[in-house]
Amino acid sequence: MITAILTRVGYALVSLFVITNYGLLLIGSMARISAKVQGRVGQPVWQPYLDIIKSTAKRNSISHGVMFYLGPVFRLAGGVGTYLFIPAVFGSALFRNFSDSGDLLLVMYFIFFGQLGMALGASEGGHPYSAIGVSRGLAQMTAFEVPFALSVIAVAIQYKTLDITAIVAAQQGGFLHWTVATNPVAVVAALIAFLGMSMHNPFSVVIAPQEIPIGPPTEYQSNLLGMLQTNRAIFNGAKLVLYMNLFFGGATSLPVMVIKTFLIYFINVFVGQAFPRLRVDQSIRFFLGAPTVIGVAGVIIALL
Amino acid sequence: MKELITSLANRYGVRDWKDLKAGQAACFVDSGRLRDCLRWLRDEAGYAHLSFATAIDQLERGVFTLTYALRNHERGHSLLVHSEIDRTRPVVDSIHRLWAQAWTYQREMKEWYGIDFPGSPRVDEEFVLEGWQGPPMMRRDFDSLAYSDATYAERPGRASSDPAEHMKRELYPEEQA
Amino acid sequence: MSDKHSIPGPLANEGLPLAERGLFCDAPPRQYQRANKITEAFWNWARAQSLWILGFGTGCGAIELRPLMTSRFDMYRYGIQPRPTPRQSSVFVIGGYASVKTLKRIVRSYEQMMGPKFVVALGSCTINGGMYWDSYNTIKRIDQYIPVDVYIAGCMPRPEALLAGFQELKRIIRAGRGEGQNEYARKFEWYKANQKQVIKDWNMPDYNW
Amino acid sequence: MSRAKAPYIAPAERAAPDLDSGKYLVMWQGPNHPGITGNMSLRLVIEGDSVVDCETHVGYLHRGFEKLMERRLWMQNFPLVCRIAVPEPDFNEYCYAAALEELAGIEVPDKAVWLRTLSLEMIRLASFLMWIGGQAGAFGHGTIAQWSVTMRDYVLDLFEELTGGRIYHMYIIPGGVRGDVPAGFLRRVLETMDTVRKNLDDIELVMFHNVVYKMRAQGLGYIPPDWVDQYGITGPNARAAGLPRDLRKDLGYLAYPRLSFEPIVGTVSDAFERSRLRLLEMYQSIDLIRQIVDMLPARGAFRAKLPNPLHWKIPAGETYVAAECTRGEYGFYVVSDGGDKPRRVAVRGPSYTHGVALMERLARGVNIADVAGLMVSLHTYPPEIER
Repeated sequence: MITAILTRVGYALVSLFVITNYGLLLIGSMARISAKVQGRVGQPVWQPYLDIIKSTAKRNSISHGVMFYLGPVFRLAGGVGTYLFIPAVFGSALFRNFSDSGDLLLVMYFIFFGQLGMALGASEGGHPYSAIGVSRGLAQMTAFEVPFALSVIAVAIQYKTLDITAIVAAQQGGFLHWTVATNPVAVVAALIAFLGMSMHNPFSVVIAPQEIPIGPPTEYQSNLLGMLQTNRAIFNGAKLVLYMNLFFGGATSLPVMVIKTFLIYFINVFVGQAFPRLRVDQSIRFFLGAPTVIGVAGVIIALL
Repeated sequence: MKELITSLANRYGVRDWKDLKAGQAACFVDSGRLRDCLRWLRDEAGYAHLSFATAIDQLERGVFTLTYALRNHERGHSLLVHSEIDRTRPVVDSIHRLWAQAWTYQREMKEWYGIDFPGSPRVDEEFVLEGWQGPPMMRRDFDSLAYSDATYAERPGRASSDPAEHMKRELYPEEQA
Repeated sequence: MSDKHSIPGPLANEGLPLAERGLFCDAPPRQYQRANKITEAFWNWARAQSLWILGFGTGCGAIELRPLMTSRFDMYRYGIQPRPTPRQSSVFVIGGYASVKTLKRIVRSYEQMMGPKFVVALGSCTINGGMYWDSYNTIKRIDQYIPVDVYIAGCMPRPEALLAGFQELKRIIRAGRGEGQNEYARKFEWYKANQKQVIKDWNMPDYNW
Repeated sequence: MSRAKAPYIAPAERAAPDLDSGKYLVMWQGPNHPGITGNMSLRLVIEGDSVVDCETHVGYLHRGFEKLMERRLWMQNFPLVCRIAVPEPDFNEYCYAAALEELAGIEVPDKAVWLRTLSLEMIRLASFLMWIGGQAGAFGHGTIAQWSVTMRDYVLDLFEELTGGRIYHMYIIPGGVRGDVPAGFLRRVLETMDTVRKNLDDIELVMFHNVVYKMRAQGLGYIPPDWVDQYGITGPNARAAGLPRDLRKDLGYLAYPRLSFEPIVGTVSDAFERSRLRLLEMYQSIDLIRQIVDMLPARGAFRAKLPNPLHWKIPAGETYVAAECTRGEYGFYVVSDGGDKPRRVAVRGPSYTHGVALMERLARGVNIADVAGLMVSLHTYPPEIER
């Protein structure tokens, strides 16, 4: 029993380590791809590692109270929690994490948990930009949650389960079994929500440097910033894996996962480079408009 | 143009009309009638655009010369309206109600020359300086170099030779003799 | 401040109104010990490879930062990128002459940056006043007010010169000589006196953490 | 867009918010802020997400040019003037040189006139290219900024070849220009213009047909036509409101009367229209540069003989020389008392009116996210506000 538990924990840690590195490299390579669009060479792929080491190596840091510390901790907990309850690779003992306990609802809870924790911590920073960023972030989050939740409901109805492993299992056996083939409408809604979730343009007003530099993390520095950067990698990885599992048939091996998540993330970068950003009221109006309608259509299709 | 000169002279005692170049003229008006004159120029004569307003310190004569540059876009003509005020009692009528940007020029003149424009918005606020304690620095009796030398630390080793002297030495040696 | 070491006498914060003095920290900066040799070398390497510039265009030198950031010169290649908040940036680029009004913000932003922090000063006017040697509103040498690691001469320095300057800064950091923060703490009173001599209306805390 | 059809007119009176009521937040935008042009700051009083009151604070770049110029010889001022407006130094040089020539009665050779026109048009293009990057960047579109600033760099390369300097050219000196065109320079100008033009087509496609950009910029910062005289608005900001005021046409200075172009006029002066107009002006600049290259005289003197600058005394007099820079009317008012130093040099920068009085008015009622975009859409450069 003990050995089994320890093995599971060990596997999960390995899996977490892999996804962290993958996330960091993904961020690095996407920065490089954006640079290519802009006609630049771009930063080295390993630049995110250097940034994190640099942030951690800062000699002093300031605090604004206990909540200020807890913000990044909550954020990291949200990212790790999201990842740990999703099977990264279907059918792999090493990368299944704790997916057999917990379901889609728990994962969704973790996605939003991090945001809320960050909101509490950042508001404690006392900087007006942080507070404005937080309020914008939460407002935008509630907005993109609607199409995302609708598409998740559609998936749940379609496969009649909330268990992610079961959802992945139901999509096995070729491209035509993937949700993207069986219910493309719901996937479209989910992908639009994904743009908002990953805060790329045009939904990047929360962290927009030109307007409120740079939103919630304005006051975060040193090791706290390092923690946020690490979480960004994990959280990105977790969201990508979740999307892959729900809509793109999951992955049966690590290379397949890498390819699929890379392509999903690429949509973000592709859109992000081609658009300016919307104001927060505009993005809320956007999410509650067409994507919500598409999401509802997805649910209806799933019901039929 | 003739009518304009005569009506300005008759109405506001405008004198010293001088054509500076094609499309530009200068004239002089007493400071007491300045605002009315500018209003008339704006409303009746078509000089609706205020290019800038500034002051010139005539230290030797003890006056400030105010200059308001107006432009008539229809006629393609600009007019520099001058006025003089006493250097010891520099107070002029504010024109912030005539042009919506005029208060910034007045604020600048207040800070740079110490000319007061009663009623002009935020005229007593600092404009470009902060914590300035010296006299208004655009007055000609304020010595910028002396202030700078007294206030700001200098890097040793900088030879501050006067460029004019340097040029004289290097470029025009024949004039040394 | 989060450190628990002994702190020299509290600052007076005389520029602040009495009611606001309690809102600000009265601890002066302190010097930081270096880690052991190998760790410090590794950290310095990482610090040199990830230079985050504070996005504060203090003077006309800022105009050459735009080409530097964009695709012609692309400083991201060297791990240099702009950062909008002083809390997260490690390099302060003084873009040329500093008027007294800007110097106040420079001091404040510099003190808010987390150490180790480095200062790159551009242009002749930061070195000795340059073109504005007789101006009543610009300081003549920036290193009287904050410690400077690298000067880049020129009016204005070209982007290539900036890149060379950043490479020099990297060498300095890797060699462990980028100790501006400790320098500032060590000579804090001297710097403060210089600053207060120039900034006549000192209405901010003596040390902005 | 409903906002474009019934534009929002900012209230004339300043609100007097009760800051102690807890309803408002005072927020400084700048000077340490990436969303501000140059080094200046806005003190915003915000309620919720919209600006109730805005105060522009300038002076961070004040070097006291006008004082320094009174301390220097006429000729010594020449390297100083170009530093007044950093992205567009040539207009300072031209206005100063032209004022001196007028006062001293110096004839400028024809070739110098053409070269001056070339240099002014090229810097207009460069400055607009930098601006469009800033405008796109203020709305979060970094890609455009990356492209356009690079294009500006290619134009700066031309300047480097012509004048030896990238940013400060010190090319237009009193009496003419400092040097002739290098061999093969005109061919390279045309090649660069082709490159820039191609890139502008891309920018137009990505930026001006972009629905998000339209959503952000349309209806933002509307300037009614009757404000133009009231606020002293000039340049593209005024032309976008429908007034065909272009000093290149109106004053007919340099070689502009011999070039064929028409002022570009818009309809509704909001941020979108202004940016579209500036894009068209960039095309116009490219066209003008091509015309100039065609008509540039091959031979001739490029500089008139000047008196010894050490003893150069300019007869007493005054003049106001204006030119149409990218932002509007740029002028030098030069007064001489007959000595070897100016009595007074006053610089009229268009940003002065746009960036302070107009900005404060337009910012009222604007969403805080739009303040940066609004600021950029007025095209202000702080160094020429405070000098």
